[in-house]
Amino acid sequence: MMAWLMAGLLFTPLAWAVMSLMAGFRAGWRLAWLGMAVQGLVSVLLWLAIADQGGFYYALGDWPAPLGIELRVDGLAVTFILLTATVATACGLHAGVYLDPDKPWQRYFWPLFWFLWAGLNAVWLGADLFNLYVGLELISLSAVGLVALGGAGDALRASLRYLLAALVGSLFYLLGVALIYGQFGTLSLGGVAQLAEDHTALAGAGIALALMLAGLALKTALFPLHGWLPPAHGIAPSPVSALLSALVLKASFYIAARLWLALGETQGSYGVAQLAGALGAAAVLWGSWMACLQPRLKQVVAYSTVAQVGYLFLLFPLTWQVSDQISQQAQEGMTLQVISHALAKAAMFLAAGNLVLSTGSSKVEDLAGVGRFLPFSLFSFGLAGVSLMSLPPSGGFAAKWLLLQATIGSGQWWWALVLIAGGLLSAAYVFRIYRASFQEASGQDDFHHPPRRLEAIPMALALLSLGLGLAGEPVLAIMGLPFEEDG
Amino acid sequence: MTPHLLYAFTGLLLFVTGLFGMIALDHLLRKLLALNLMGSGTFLVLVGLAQHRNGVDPVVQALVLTGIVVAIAATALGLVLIRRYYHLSGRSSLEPDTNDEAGP
Amino acid sequence: MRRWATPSLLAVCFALVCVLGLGLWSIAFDPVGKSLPERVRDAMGSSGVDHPVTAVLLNFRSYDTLLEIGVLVIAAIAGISMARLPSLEDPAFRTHDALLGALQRWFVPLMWLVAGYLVWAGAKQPGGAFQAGAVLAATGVLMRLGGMPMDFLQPGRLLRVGLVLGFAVFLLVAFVTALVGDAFLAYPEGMAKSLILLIEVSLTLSIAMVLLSLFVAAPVTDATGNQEGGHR
Amino acid sequence: MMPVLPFLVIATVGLPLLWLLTMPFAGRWQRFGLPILPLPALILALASTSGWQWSLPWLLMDSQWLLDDLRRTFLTLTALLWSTAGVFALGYLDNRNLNRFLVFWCLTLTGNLGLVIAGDAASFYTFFALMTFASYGLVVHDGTAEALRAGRVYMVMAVAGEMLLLAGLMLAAEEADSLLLTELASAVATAPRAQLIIGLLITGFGVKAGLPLLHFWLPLAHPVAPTPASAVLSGAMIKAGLLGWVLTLPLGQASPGNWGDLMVVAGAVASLGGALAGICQQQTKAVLAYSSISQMGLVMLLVGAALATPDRAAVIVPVIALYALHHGLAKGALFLSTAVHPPAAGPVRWAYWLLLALPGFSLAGLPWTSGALAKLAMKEALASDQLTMATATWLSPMMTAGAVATLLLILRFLWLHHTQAEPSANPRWRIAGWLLTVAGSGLVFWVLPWQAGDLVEQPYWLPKAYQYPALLAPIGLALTAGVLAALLVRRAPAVPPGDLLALWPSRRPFPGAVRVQPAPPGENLRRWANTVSALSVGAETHMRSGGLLALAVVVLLVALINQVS
Amino acid sequence: MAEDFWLNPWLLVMALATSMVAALGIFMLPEERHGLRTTLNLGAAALKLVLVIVMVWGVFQGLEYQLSFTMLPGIEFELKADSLSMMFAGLSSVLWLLTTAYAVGYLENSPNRSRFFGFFSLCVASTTGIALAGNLFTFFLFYEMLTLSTYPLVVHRGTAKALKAGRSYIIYTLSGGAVFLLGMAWLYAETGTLDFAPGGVVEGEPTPVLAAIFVLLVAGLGVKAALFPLHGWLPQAMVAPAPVSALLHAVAVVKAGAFGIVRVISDVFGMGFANEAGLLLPLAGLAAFTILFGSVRALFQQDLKRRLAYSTISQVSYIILGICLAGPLGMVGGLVHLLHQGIMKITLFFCAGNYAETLGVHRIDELDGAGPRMPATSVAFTIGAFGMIGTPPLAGFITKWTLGLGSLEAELPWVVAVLLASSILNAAYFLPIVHRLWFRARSDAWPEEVRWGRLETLSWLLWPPVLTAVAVVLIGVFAAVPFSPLSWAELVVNREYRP
Repeated sequence: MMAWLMAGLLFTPLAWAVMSLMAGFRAGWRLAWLGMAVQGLVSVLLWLAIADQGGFYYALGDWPAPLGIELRVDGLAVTFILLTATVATACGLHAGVYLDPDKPWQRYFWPLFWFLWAGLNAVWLGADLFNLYVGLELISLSAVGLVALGGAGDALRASLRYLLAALVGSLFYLLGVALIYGQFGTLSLGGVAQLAEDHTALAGAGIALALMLAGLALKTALFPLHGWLPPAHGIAPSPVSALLSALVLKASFYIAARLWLALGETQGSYGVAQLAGALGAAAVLWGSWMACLQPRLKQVVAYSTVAQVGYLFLLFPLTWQVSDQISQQAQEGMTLQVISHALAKAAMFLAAGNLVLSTGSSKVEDLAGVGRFLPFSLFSFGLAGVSLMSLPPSGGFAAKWLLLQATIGSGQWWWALVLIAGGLLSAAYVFRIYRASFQEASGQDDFHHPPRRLEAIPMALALLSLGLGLAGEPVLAIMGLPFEEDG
Repeated sequence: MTPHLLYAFTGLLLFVTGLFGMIALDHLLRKLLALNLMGSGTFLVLVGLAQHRNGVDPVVQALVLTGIVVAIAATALGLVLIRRYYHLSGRSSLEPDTNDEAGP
Repeated sequence: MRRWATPSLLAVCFALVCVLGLGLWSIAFDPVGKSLPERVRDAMGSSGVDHPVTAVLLNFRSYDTLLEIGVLVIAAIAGISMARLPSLEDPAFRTHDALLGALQRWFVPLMWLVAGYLVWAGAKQPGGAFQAGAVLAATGVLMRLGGMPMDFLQPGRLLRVGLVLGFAVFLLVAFVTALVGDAFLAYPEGMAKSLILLIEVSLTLSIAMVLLSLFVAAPVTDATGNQEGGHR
Repeated sequence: MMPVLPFLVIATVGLPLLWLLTMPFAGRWQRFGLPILPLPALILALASTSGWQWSLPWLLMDSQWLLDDLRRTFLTLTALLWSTAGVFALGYLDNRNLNRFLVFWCLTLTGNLGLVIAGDAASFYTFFALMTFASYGLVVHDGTAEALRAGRVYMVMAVAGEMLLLAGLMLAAEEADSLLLTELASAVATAPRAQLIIGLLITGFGVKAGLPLLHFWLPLAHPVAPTPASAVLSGAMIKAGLLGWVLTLPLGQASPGNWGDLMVVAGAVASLGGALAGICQQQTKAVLAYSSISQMGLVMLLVGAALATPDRAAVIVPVIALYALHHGLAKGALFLSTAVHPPAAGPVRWAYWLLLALPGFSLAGLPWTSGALAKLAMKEALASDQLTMATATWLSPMMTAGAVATLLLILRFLWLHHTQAEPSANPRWRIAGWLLTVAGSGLVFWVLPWQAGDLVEQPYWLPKAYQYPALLAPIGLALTAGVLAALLVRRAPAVPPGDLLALWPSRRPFPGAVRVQPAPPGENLRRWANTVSALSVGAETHMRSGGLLALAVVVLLVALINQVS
Repeated sequence: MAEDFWLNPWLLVMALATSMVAALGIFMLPEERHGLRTTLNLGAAALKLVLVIVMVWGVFQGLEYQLSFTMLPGIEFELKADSLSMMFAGLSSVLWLLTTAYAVGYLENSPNRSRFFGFFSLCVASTTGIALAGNLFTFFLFYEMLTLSTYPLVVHRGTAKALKAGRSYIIYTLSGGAVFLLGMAWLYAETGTLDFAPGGVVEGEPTPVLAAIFVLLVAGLGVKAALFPLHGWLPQAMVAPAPVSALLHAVAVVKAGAFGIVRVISDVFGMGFANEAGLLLPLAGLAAFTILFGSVRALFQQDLKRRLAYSTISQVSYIILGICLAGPLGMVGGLVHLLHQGIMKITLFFCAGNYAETLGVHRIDELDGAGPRMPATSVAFTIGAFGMIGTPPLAGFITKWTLGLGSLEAELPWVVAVLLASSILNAAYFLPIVHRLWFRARSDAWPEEVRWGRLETLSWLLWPPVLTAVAVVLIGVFAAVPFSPLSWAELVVNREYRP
């Protein structure tokens, strides 16, 4: 059973990438339905299986680490896999209607989409440092391809910027991997962690860790390395923006977090932890502030991503040499933040796409009057905003709550202020959109009405992110499952 | 100090040189070359350091092979994008672009 | 402001070199843990090939390779998504140089041969699918520059099949082995060599196709923006 | 309790309210309810035996209504005066804002009747407030500028009074841990804050009762109100304050402080000062209003004495009631008479002036009238040998002086009326109302023999021979003074109604109409915000181009920090 | 069986769901389906009222409804109906019905009704949630939901002024929410529980940390309750349509804050603890200052609704003041004002809305002679105004009396002075209005008069204020009757204070 599930999980996206390359856009979409169904089913079954039996290592080619590549299939990984399935399916469904099927380049959307999915799965499961690098590149290149697909000057510039940043980030990471391999003689994350525990404070390992974290921070668009993100996320078609913001960013962060949890305790330091937290805090403030200044709707959402990603980096100070319970809280908070931000941001981008489609303008100020016309999309936008603002009962709130608890518990109260201020600032930009759309002064009345399905998808995602807080307990319970060390 | 280690240090130097190019140069093609320089430097460090430690190491060699393919793919994609960008906008660098991305 | 940019950048880079160098130095003289090549040597017997690099590439770490080919395919897809059909017919590429024509007639079969040898040699000596594919692609470039009509490079079905052939075969092998055997990409006992060969050959073709198509892809379509909402 | 009693009690306060509800349907017949509305109360006062209590635990905060001798007198006065004034009103009102007048009339009536039978602080205060606020509608009914000003002054002082009163009641209720007025009064005497409470209560009720310095509204409001309203204002409602004093002050108990003496002094000031100001008035009703102040001053002597001498309280309180009854009806009759035009000629004319003067002279203590009885009873009650207070010896001369002042005011009133009133025909209802009131003033005390207690010998209405000088001397004095004044003083000095209030500088007692310009918007803040926005957008652009440099710096930083720490 | 029926905890969910489902249904309905929307809305409101009445009866019998599930490790979502919850829930359900009816009339022929009524119901759902919240966390959940669902109502008109008001509203309330969250998180870290329990859950010695938490919590709630330095949003928010203002001031936002403070003081910290820690007296001082400040500011307002808004600032602090007296009687006074102020203020806002809608009158100096033109409305207004002043026998008097006695009981006689001063100020700004209504003659035409046939205004608009005005009289006159606000407040205090 498990063999089938794993095979299906790894095989489906890649196989669908191949198949849909053979088909046109419309056929690819029909194909995608099946693929998404299969992938969704597999993800759910795997999730249930893990919930039932606990995690395990899956040795590819039957070669166990450190010789071969192992996949680490634990609660956290399958949760993210399920998250990916959810968000990607939503974006795929949205894209199928949203994108213009008559443009010749759109046929390449589906292969890139599936490759992206495959790359994400590879990263969630990866436990081999080099394999993670390849997974990251798979993601980066397909994401760049998606942004550039059929694009004109601006889109190309954005995607070039994105590509360069992603590659530099990957190379930094790879250099770190090289140093790690030189230091520990193995690429398996578990093996490295084991060795690091026995040999604390290795200077070289510390530098390697710094290189890897910095590279990943660039890929995650941590302030001040976020310059590439807003153009790329703002200019891509909405379903692509949704994918990028919701999932792609999280992949590099996920690796960084795993590295930190494995090596940070022994090779990191208080200063590094605080620096990461400080940059995260700066990202929260700066991103939100910039979001308040953006004239374009999707840029607002993109900068909101910069801000939200900042929260994630609070994980670093909150897990460094604190009690297990606090570390646990911080990790849980981080996980919930990843999930809820993924759902909410996808919903937000998709809803923003609908609004843009409807008004025919990407400017915030042109939203005037749309509140009367497109209340449903606006409502989805708002619900997603609730999660970003970390208001209850959203997942964002649950995350913030756990982070707050960890903050207070570890005595680092200054992060609490950031958490609070960030929530308020995000309210500022969300309500800026609302304010614009409630404006009645505008004379514009010609709105294009998007199909119902386009409106339903962001709503579903937004509701999910909102409901996540209510279901936080079971989700966290699976993530916290004891890991079965059999690999 | 084995020759391998020398390779590794050379790689390091190459990497930073590439980084310098990435930052200092404006022309996109040069940036791409600088990127490749960084990649090569990284591969040198990877092989040099590992072989300094293990002697001949097929694992890193294989890794570098994989890395090269990835780098080629990325470079190719970058080239395609740069060509298209140049074709459509007539420009070969990313700067200045304040007016249309960040917005007023 | 601008005046200080380069010197300060240089300073930063210098500092970076120093720091990284220090790290490298400390690593070089204080390695911990066991070394991996020994394990490779131990496992060579059941790898199905004789050359350790190939064994690592296509057996021990074949998942990396699978994904790496995926990356390549992505690049190709992105490339051809920007290609314009008539560019292949661009008369600027047609050459009527007799010397070049003669060279081509000599070189092309030779390079095919070299490519085939590289694939074959990959099992024992340095070489393999990528090298062979590169040579094949170079052949293609030569032919292209020589003005040979290569209609399969039109972004049609044939091209796409060619692009993904190797990847598809690799993936299929991986999947089937997962279903009948122990794990994804775990070659059944005794079939390793033949499967690897199959993969190598098809990969060679696809890699060549990818590189060639990237070379050919001339992104000169008159794109109309996919940017949402225009510029009101 | 009689079986019909609850119905009667409910009708007392309920009938006017019920009447209000018929307003949308009754049309122009509505007004004929005016004389009828107080009748249940009158029946209650005259027919029921004293001493019943009725607990109403569901009402407000556990209410109790009751009727004792004191209240009965007040109830008689109130119901009778309101009824006759109602008759008068039938002949007085025109159709302008009639409905509004009726509404406020009914509400005020309810309050005035209800407060008499209320036995607990909450319902007492409720009715008191109802009366206070509703009578504003009567005061400003005419809508003239003077009426509005009077209304404003009235409202300000009434609200202030209500608050003082509320504070006093609240403190008292807290001390007593009960809302029953009887317990309130006894608790006040022993309370630690007794001084404060007594002060609050005296001033709180004092607003209504015309305590000096709290009286300003009276000469303003009483004249401008429609005449029947003036009558009830000056006759009945002013007594509500008095009743409040009697009910809430610890009259039977020893209480700290010299509040009794203070009351006496205040009474003296009111009595003489009111007269002085009143004589200088140019309007009949203003004169009468000051007369009311003056008269209430006399009553304050009684209250003060009762407060200072607990032993005599049981004797004095019935006298207070008697005096209230006497004054209320007489003053009501006088007020009504201001709007009764003198007949052109003939014997009717003589009868008119006789009937006009009679209540006035009654106020001054003319024998065979209620005034004589009240004066005599008062004299007995305030006999100085019975009192143990500092001002005891001054009381008797004070009373005499008060009587003189009273009659002087009446003379001034008659003089003004004589000069101002033009002979004309009167509506029949008006005549009837007036006559009924005069009759009530002259006759009712005959049939209310229970009030004077043992102070005055039977028959009450007939003074003993030795008492005549005491009664007649002030009258004579006043007449002499009046005649002298008429002869000597060519033009009386004019004091504006509301006397000291004329010194008030502003025309606007309420700041409600003051308009404040909003502060200028934070222009600097806006500019600042714009600058910051522009700067941050610029910074963002630089960050975008220098992102990789930042990366290098970050790596360096991380590595260095890692090594250092 | 019968017992089980009464005790069914799903009643809680149903009470919440009636308005929530109504909101969703209304959002789904097309704009043109006015009749169906009205039916749905009123039906839901009536159903909710019935449910609440059932629960009130159950709680009166001593039952306690409870429902909870775990949301996060250690954090429960808990709904609970105790006597205090039912107080607030009852208020909100009664006034929802009336306000909905009123809004139907008020928004006749105006756009965006679907959105309006949807959020309106959502707002009420949040209020119910706040009432029924069984712990601080659940409270916070609905508290924030309230913030969000009210915003579209405030900016409903979409004018620049409305948007500005909305912005200031959202800045204030969200900041308040954030501060509250901080306090709550700290509280949880400190005590490990967020439950409500009679007598409080905080134990041990008063510490500066606990005091800081208290300050944070109260500051967060004080924004909605419009405590003095945090009141700035309220007067601006009066640009909203009259039913919204009515709901905002009477039931939803302002009351939520006050109710929260009651909860925090009595069920989290415990009145005894808070008092011993010296936390209540400063708060009482602040509330007293707010009372006077609001009243003074109200004096200077010329816009009717603005004056009412400042009046709310003043009046709501009565509730807080009552709780801070730290005695049973004071608490009764505070709690009873929660209901009384709601009913009185909603009457006033209804009437203000009627003047605006029927006569086009917004400013106080335009009101001359409105009494004879709209007698029923003006009577209702007059009753409401006198109630606010605290004239007996109206509802406001009961409050003031109880509060006064409570403050004397707590040996804080200065509070009485504050109460009286506030009453005087109330009189000073309400009586001129009443005077204009009834005693000034109209010389010119109304700004924008609309004729609605036989009645003085549309009957949807007429009946709600009339009913609430009657209620103001009745709950004052019959304050001692069981189930009256006063009796219920006493019940609450008996159960809370002497558990």
